[in-house]
Amino acid sequence: MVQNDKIIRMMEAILFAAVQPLSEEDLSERLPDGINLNDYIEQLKNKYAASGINLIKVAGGWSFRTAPDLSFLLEKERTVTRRLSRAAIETLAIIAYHQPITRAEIEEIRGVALSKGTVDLLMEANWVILKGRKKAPGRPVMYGTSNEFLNHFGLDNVDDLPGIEELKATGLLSPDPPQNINTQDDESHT
Amino acid sequence: MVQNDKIIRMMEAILFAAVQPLSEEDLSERLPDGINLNDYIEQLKNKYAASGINLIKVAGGWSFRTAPDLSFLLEKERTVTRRLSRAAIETLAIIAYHQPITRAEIEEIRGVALSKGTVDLLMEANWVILKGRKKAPGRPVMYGTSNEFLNHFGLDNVDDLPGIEELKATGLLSPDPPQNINTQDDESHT
Amino acid sequence: MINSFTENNGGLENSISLLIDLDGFEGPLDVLLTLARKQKVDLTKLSILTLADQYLAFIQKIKEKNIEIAADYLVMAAWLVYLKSKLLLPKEENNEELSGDELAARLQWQLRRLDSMREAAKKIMTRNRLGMDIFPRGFPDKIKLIRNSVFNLSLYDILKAYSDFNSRSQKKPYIKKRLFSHTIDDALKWLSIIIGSPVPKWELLESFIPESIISNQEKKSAITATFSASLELVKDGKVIIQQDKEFSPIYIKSKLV
Repeated sequence: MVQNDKIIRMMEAILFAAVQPLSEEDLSERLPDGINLNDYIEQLKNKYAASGINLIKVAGGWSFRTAPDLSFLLEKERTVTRRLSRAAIETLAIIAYHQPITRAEIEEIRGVALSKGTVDLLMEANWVILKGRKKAPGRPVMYGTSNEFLNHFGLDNVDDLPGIEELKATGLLSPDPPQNINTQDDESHT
Repeated sequence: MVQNDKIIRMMEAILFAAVQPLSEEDLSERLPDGINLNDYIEQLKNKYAASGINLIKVAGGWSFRTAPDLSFLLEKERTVTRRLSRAAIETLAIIAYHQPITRAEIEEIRGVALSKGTVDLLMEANWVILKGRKKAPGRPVMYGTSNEFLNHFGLDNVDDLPGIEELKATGLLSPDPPQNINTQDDESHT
Repeated sequence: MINSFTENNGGLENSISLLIDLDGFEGPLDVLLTLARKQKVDLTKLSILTLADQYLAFIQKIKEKNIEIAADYLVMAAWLVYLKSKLLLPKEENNEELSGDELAARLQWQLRRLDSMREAAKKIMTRNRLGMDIFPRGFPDKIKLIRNSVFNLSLYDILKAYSDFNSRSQKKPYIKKRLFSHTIDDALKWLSIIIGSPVPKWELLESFIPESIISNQEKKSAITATFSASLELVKDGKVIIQQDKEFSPIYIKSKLV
């Protein structure tokens, strides 16, 4: 029990001091060997669950954050973020759900040419990063989301994006419509 | 009691997110009117007293700080790569080839006085160690290379260092520009 | 069919009244999706034919107002007219092209895909965001850095340093080597010995190289010069040269005129 409290104290100190989320490896490295880390993380999460600060998993790591319901108290700390255009928000979503994706593929989904600045803006915000080149003629660059994106939107990883499982299941994230595309409904009108 | 917990939660979030220690006025301003602030501060202090972070008064304000006994966790080792000066490299080479060697002998070979820091630096890097004292007037200390030196440069022992003749053969020692004579080719074609 | 057509036309006026011009639209697909949403049905049950009519009516309305329309909206209009004809005309047999139904299904899928991203974007933007809804620690403890020095040095650096140092301390004067040359003119002089020899006899080309030339490098150069010179002489009809096969010895003989 004494050992247990000691580990919890250490974790509190380490996690409070870190600015960025700490991965389980980062934590293990700084804690005594041979402990059951998951067990301690669970304990710590529970310890803070009801308080004004919570331990959450974000961008593949653990971090203390203020409880979401108390945001009204923190006007002073609020950072001013530039308002994103509808096109930029939509592009961000398309990149997040379809990554890695080329500019041409984004344009195809939106059915409209992407203005030059849109992706630049998302890259400037550090939410979108380059993810290599596509093995296709012209070897176009592909875009994806960064850890910063996960951190900002409180996601552990891209599989945590809202509704992504459902979208995958309905085939809406694949590049082409399913082969046996449903035509019944249209027939009723012809 | 419910009200009490709510205030504590609010204080936790405010103090956690604050970019600097908060004075009692700062806190009062952001908390509901008519509460006994000192009472809550006392409660919060006690709540965290045994944990890895403590509520303490610094610079006229309240702030969560790492428990003093855990400060060792906030040390981070960083490896920095440094370059050695030419004089240091040359000195290291002379020590390697002429060990055991005294400072005076190094100076004699190099023809210039050795600055105080040079040998210290090589000893700090664990490459140069003391190798006893010379049986000569003043019994000056002698330097040689360490096992660490051999390990770092992938040598079994100091005899593995290429000799002067070998250095000449590789062109490193020749004052003439290296000649790229390929004798084998000549023979096969003539 | 006709019934549904007029029925849809009834709803059409309503939707158009909501759309005054193209401002605020992100391309033709966006217009289509907006119109589709107004059908107030699940996109999977969307009537593409109705949608096509609505879009065409919308474009017509804009044209009447003399508002400039970007080309891609007109391209979409043309394509929808084509799609309509495909949907309304009887199916052609053995046609390689996609059928009207297939094209309509594709368009429907595209609209669903864009719609899904619209929804996703909304969901993302309403999440609790860092620095807006949830906050990290504002004033973290300073992390004390302990610097460990590692010296960037290779064995080569040491050897080079020692060599440089030795080179410097030996203070050997640098003597620039005279560049060897055995020019074609030199070679011609040597070869001239056999020219006009009354008794022509095969001689090894290499025998016309001065004996003073010993180093392989110099020999190689001299052979090249001598060979070039011999070709000159062949051209002038003064000598004959012969070689059995590649890399075999080259022989030279004076040619009797």
